[in-house]
Amino acid sequence: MVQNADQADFMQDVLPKMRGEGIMYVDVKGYEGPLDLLLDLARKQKVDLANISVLALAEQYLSFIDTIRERRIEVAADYLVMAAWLTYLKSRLMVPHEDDTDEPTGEEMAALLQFRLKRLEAMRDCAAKLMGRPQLGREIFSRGDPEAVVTDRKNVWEATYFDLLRAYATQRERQIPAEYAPTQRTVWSLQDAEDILRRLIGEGADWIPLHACLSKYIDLPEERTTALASSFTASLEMVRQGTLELRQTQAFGPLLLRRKRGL
Amino acid sequence: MDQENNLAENNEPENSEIVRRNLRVLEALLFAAKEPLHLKEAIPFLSDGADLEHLAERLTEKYKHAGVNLVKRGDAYAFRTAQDLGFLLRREETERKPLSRAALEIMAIIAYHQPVTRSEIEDVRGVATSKGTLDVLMEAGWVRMRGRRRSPGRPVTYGTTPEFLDQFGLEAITDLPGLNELKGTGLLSANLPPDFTVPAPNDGDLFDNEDPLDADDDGDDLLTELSHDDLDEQY
Amino acid sequence: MDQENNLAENNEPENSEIVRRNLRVLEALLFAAKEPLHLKEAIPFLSDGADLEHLAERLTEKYKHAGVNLVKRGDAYAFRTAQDLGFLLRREETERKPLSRAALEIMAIIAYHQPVTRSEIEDVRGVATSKGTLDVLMEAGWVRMRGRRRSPGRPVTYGTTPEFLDQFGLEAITDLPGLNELKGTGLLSANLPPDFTVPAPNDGDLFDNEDPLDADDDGDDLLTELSHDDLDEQY
Repeated sequence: MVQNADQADFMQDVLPKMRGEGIMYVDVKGYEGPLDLLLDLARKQKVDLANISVLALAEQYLSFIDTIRERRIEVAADYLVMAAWLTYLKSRLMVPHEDDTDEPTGEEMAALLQFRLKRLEAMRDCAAKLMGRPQLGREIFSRGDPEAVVTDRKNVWEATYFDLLRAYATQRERQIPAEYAPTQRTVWSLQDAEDILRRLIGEGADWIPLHACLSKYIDLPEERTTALASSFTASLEMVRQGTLELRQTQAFGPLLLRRKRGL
Repeated sequence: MDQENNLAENNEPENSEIVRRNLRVLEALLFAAKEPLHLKEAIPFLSDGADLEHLAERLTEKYKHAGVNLVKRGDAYAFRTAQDLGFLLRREETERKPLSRAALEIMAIIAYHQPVTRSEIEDVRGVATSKGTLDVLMEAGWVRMRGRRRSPGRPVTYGTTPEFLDQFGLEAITDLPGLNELKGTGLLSANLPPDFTVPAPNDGDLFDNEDPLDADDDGDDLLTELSHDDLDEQY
Repeated sequence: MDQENNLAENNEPENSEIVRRNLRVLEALLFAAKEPLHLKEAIPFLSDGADLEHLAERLTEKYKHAGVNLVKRGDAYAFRTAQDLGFLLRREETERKPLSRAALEIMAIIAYHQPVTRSEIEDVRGVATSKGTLDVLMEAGWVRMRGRRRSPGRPVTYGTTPEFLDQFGLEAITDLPGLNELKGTGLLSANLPPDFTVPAPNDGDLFDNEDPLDADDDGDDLLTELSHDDLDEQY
């Protein structure tokens, strides 16, 4: 394993953070994935990324992964995938290139890795340049007390002439004191009705229509209903007692009554 | 400009690099400030011994004819849109809304019974009248305060406006239908007590028992601070 | 200045009452606002056929050496304190949490590579991008979802916002620092070898291979219910 001094320092930097009981993952604090780790390793070579030794870089990465695995630290899958890829890259770089395969050559693979490292580094530089610019709210300021646009809401009220008149009429009517006098109704009690019926049919033996015999007792038309209802009920009671006979010859026809014969 | 300023100017020519820089800094501070800026707040940003008042005067002068002016608010300064351009910051939105039932009822009563006081409106309606509803009607331009009744508490009398006639297509307030017409259209039922009347509306001159409103009378109750019991005792 | 402007000037002398009023109106509108103003928003307040660009140029010139400058931000203009006073006025940000390293990187990648999908961002960084980090950037108002790429899975494309330009003091996205050098190196292309056409960041209209987002598209992956294996099989 190639381990230069820089990398040894680097291990010293990183590993203490990773020590601990049992297993832990290396999505190492401070490292944003395998590419980030590679970039950091590459920087330790202290050369321009264009002139970097990809082979050396791959070996450094692999030895780093091996070291932490020896310490029983489980490595996150991303890092292992990269390790596998770098192992393959190493083999391609060391084995002479065969023309007839479709596989990328080791040099192409190395160039791709370099490209990705350069691109990541470039983006980091860009981020730094952006953040280094004078920023709004830090060095450059907008109007501190902007003058807001005031919206005057104007209501246009709508009402029709009819609405107006109806509103007037309805509420005036609402305020008319309602004169409520409960109508005093004469109610014939059943006993009254029975007494009256007895007197009506008297001793006669002829059929008498019920409404006809009532009419002479009833002065007010409003009383007719209650008189009829009470006397009808009374008549049924008298039939039950066996003192009266009832007869109706057709539906809605006059109700006829007479004293029960033989009494 | 007082002597001190003149002195300062003599020492520091009007357009020296330092004065110009001070002006720019003050300009930026005033612009970025969240509220009017007290000049002394600018001191840490300006050259030592900068003449604050003089700088403010120069900036005020600079913006005098611009779309924004530097104005003094108490002891502090702020940029504000020039007064004649205030309309730029105002938008008008009109919204059509049907008048509420309460508002319609109150307006109808005012129309028929004018000049009418708030408590008389309440007598007819049987419920309290919110000031807000009257305000809506006045805002709509249909109802106005006519005067004050010459009676205890001197209550405001309300009446309708010429805009009211316009809105409802009336030539004169007397065109409002009377009792028989209301009955005729079925708006009032036929079975009304014999003493039921509909007044003849009048939106003209003040009545004998009305006083004109003072120019500064905003229609508030004059005796709001007195309870009703107090009123009863007093009169 | 182009011919049209010259014509306009001939018709309307530089300092005519009308032009001066237009300048004041635009000045007031720009000054009152906190956010950059699109010139067309001023049209209702200017004279008919006012030459917006020319007015903006005149105002820019007027404030060139002042403590506040008129700056262009994309399609809009805003007054901002002069950049050279920044070191003096510098305030440490208190409201905004500093962005994480990951967020910074992602923001830069989006800015320089836009329109860019999440998996392209991941390709550059070599590590998965948490939705949370993108959310932070969108919440800050600097990054937006632009559309969906017309490719398998229809991934969301990300880009920067007008607020991004304002935040970092850029007139246009093409003013990103170091952009020209990057273009030369081919590092803005997604893949090696660099294409012959050097891509340039674009924060404007959708590309041919981008579809607009539906109004209710919340940017979720369309195929989240499928595992990656499924995807591999499918495509």
